Amino acid sequence: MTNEELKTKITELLPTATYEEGGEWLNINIEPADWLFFAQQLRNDSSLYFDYLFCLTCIDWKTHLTMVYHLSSTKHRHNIVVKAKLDRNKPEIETVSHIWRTADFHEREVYEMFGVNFLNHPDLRLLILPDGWEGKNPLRKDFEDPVNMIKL
Amino acid sequence: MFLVDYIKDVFGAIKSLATGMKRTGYYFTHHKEIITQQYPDNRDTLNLPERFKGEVVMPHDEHNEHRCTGCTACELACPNGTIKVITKFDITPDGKKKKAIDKLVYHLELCTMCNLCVEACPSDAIKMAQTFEHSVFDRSQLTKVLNKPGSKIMEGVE
Amino acid sequence: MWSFSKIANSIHEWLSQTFNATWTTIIEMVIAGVAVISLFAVLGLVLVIMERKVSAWMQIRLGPNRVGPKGLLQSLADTLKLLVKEGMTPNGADKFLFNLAPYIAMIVAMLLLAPIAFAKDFQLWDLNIGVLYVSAISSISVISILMAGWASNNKYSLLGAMRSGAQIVSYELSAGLSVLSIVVLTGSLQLSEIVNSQANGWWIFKGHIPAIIAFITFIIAVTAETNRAPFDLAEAESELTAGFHTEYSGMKFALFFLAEYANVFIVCAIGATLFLGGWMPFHIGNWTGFNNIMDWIPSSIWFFGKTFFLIFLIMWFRWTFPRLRIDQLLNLEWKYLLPISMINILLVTAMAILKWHF
Amino acid sequence: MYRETQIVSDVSKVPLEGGEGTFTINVGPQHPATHGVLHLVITLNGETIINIEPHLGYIHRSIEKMCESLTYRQFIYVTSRMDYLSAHINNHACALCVEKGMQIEVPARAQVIRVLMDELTRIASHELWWGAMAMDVGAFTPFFHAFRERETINDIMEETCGARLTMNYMVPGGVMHDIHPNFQKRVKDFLQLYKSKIHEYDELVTGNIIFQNRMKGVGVLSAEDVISYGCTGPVARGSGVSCDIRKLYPYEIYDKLEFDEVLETAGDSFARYLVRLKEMNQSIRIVEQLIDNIPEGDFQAKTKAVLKLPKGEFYTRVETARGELGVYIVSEGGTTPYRIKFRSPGFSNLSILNHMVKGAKIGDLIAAMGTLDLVIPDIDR
Repeated sequence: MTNEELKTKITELLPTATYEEGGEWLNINIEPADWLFFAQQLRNDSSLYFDYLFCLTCIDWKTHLTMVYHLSSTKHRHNIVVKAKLDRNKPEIETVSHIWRTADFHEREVYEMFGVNFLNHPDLRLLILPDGWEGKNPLRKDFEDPVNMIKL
Repeated sequence: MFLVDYIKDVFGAIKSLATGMKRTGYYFTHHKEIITQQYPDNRDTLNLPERFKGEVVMPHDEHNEHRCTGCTACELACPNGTIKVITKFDITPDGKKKKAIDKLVYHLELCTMCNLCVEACPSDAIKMAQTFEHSVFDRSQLTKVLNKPGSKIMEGVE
Repeated sequence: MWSFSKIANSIHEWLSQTFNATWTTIIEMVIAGVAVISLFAVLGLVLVIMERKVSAWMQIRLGPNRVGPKGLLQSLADTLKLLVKEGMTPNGADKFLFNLAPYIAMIVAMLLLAPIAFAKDFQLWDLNIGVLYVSAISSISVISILMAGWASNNKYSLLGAMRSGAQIVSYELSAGLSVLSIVVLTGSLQLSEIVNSQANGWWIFKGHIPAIIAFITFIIAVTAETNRAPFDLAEAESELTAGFHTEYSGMKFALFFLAEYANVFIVCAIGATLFLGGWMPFHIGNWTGFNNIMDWIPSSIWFFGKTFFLIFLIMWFRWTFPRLRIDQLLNLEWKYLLPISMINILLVTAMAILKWHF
Repeated sequence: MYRETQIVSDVSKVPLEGGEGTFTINVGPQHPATHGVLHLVITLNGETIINIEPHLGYIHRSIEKMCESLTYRQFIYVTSRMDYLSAHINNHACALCVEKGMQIEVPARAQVIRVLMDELTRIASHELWWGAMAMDVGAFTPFFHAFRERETINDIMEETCGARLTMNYMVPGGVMHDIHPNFQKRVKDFLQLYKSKIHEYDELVTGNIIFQNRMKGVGVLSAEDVISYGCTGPVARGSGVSCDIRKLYPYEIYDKLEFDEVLETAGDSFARYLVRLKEMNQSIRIVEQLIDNIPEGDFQAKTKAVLKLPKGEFYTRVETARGELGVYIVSEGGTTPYRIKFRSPGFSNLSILNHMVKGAKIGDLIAAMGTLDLVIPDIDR
C-alpha cells in the first residue's frame, strides 16, 4: 500500500492519530494510551499486517520523550513509523513484546537507557548496564558521567 | 531395505570422512602451501603498502622546514582529541607578527588512524607513516611532538 | 646383531654373577621402573612435538620452529615452564582426590606398559593373560577422570567427567570385541604368542576382511577411549572450556597431558601388536631376498614404526574432524560399532574354526 | 561437491522447567565459543538446556551517545567498531544516511567502489565465520584454511583503504581515496584463489558426516518466529524469509546487478550454514560483474567542509554480513546528530537464542550459536 492508502486505512482504525509530513515513510503520532490497541490492529489486520518491528527506540527531547516504532510488513512490503509522546518525569507505555517478540530485548534496552517503564513487560530488568546500576539513564540528554565521558 | 540403507550409510560416512582426511593429508605433505610469515625475521623484506595508516607524522625537508601553518584544521577534524596545536606568534623580517606553530602534540594512544586529519589539512603538512610497531614501555612516550625542535615553516606555504 | 634382548640378557647375567637372586630381582625391578619412567618422559616430549608439527602442517602453518633445531626442543621448554608453574587447588575442592587424580592417570598408563613387547624377546612381563590384563587396567583410567571432574568443584569439570564416564564404558565393549577377534584367531591371550603367530604374515592381511573391519573398529574405539578428537567430549574446549582438567594447572595438568599421550602410545602399541604383527618384520610369501632385507631391520624399529604410524593416524583424525555430540557418540557405539563388531566376531570365529585364514 | 545425508534427530524429551535437579552454569564472559565477551547464564538439567539468559554490556561503549558529540564526518569512523567484521558496510550505512539527509549525489565510480568493497567485506566476514563455525563444532583445521582467503582480502583492503579491519574508507559523498592501481589485478587474483579453494570447504566441513549430524535438525526456527523476533540476514533466510535489503530496498547500484537472494527453507543450523556459503558465491558474482566495469570519474562528490543535516529524521537500511543494519539519525539542523540509533542485526538475532536451543544439548547450543554469527560489539554497541 502507498502512504496515502495507509493513511486512510489507519484513520479508520484510530481517528485520533495525527500525521507528520515529510520523510519517506508515513509518520503517525498517537497517544500512549492507544498504543496497545493500535499495535494489535496493525499486526492483525490482514491488509496492514505489520509483522516485523525492525526498530524500536526512544528520543529525549529534553521536554518530553518520544517512543519511535518502525514497522514493516513482510507480506505487503510497506513501512510506517509510529511515535508516542511520553511524559519525561513518569514515562510509561504498554509493552508490545507479546506482539513482536523482538520488542522484548529492545524495550529492555530503552528501559535502562531512557528509563521508560513498559507496563506488563514480562521481564523488565537491566540488560546492558551492570547489575545494581542506579541513578540516571545514560542516553538522556542530562546524563553526566565525569569519569568516563571525555568532553572534547 | 533397511539393511541396504544401513550399509550405505556406513560407507557414505566413511567416504565423507576419507575425503576430509585426503584434504588434510594433502596439506600435510605439501609444505609449499604454508602461508604463515616469519614476522620478526622478515622485517627487512616486509613491505607495507604506501597507504597503510600507521601513525601521523610531519615530514621535514633537509633545511628542517615543515609545511604546517598552525591553522588547527586537523585538531578540529579529529574525532577523539588526538591532536593539539599550540600556536605562537613569530616576528617576520619586516616586523609583522605571524601565526605559527609552537608544538603540534600528537597522542598516539588516542589515535584511531581514521585519516581525517590528513584529509582536512589544507597544506599537506601531515601524512600517515607506515610504521606499526608502536609498543613502548612507558605510556608517556606515546605522546609525541610532531614538529622537530627548531623547525620553521617552509617558504611559500600559506 | 645389536638388539634390546641381548643388552637385557647381558645386564641380567652380570647382575646374577655379582649379587644373589633376590638382589638381582630387586635391582632389575628398579632398572625397569626407571626405564619406564624415562620412556614416559621421552614419549611425552616426542609425541607433543609430533602433534604440534602434524597439526601445523595440516593447518598450512609452520608450527614450533624457534627452540632448538627446527623447534624440536619446544616441548622440553614447555615442560620446564610447566614445572615451575604454580599448581593451584581451587577453593572448595576435595583436596585429596584433586591431587590424587593425575597420579592415578599416570600409574594406570605405566601399568599398561608392562606386557608390551617392544622388540624381539624384550618384554617387561610376558604374562599369559596379556590381552585381558590390558583391557582390565585400561578401564581404570576412567576413574582418574571421574575423580578429577568430581573433586574440582567445577560444573564444567563435572560435566566433562560424566561425559567421559559414559563414553569410556561404552567404547570398552567394541574395543574388547575387536581385540577378541584376534584372540579367537590366535587362540592365546599371551601377547608374545600373538606376535609369534604373525611370523608368516600379519593378522590384518591373514584375516581377510573381518580382520580389517576389526582393525577399523579398534582404531575408532581406542580413539574414543583415549578421549581424542573427534571423541574429545570430556575436554571439548569449545563447549566445556577444558572439561575435566579445567581447574588443573602446572605439573598436575602436565601429568594429565602426559597420561593422555602415554595412553595413545599404549593403545597404538597394542593395535600394532595385535593387527600389525608387533615387532615382526614385513614378509611377502617366499621372496627370500626381500624377506632377508626386512629381517635385517631391527625388530624395535619395526615395532616403533608401526606404533607411530597408528599414532599419526589418530592425530590425523584429530586435526580433520569436528567433534560429535554426546548422544551421537553413544549412537555410534550402540547402533553401529557394537552390532558390526558382534557380527564380525561371529565371522572371525567361523573363519578360525574352518581354517579359512592363511 | 558433498554428499547429503538424511539425519534423523531425536532430541530426548526432558521436562523443560527449573527446580529440582537443575543447575546453572555461566558460559562467558570468557569462553572459547562466545567469540568475545558474551555472557550466557544457562540453566541445565543434565546436558539439556532449560533456559538461557544473555547478560550483555561487557563491551558497551555507548556509541550512540558518543556520536551525539561528533560531526557528520567524524561519526562514521566509530561505527567501524560496532560490527568490526563488516566495518565497511557499517560505514556505508552511515554515509548513506548523511547523503540522504544532505541530498548528495554520489558519483557512479564511488558507488561501484563502495559496492565492491562491501561485497569483499561480506566474503571476508563469512570466511571468518566459516572457520569459527568449524571451530565451534570442534574442527580446528578449517579455521586456518579460512584465514588464507580472508588474509588475501585484508591485503587488498590494506592496499586501497590503508587498514585491514577498521578501514574508515567511506566519507559522505564517496570514498576517501581512489582505488589503488593494483586493486583490479589483486581482486582478480583473489577470485582465482577463491575458486581454486572453495571446493575444499565442502570436502573439509560441509560434506563431513559428523558435521552434518551436528547441524541438521538443530536449532530449528520457523518463519513466523524469525519475523517476530526481528531476525535478519542469513538467520532469517535460512528459514525461508526473504529479507535481503539489497533486493527489497536496493541502495547504490544493487538494483542493476545480477545476483540471487539465497533462501533455504529447512530453518535449522545446516540451512543457515548453507545460506552463508552460497552467499559468498553470490558476492563473488557481484565482484566479477563490477571488477572490469568500474566507470571513470570522480571518487568523491564535492561537499561542503562543514556538513549540516536539515532538521528531520533519516533512516537508512543496508544489508551487512549479519543482517539488516538500520541507521536512524534525528537532526536538529546542527553539525552533530541530535540522536542516533543503530539498529544492529546482532542484537535481534541474539534475542532468538533462548527460543532456538531450549531443550537441546550444550553441544547444540554452541553449534547453533555459531550459526547466528554473533559479533559482540555489534550487540552491545
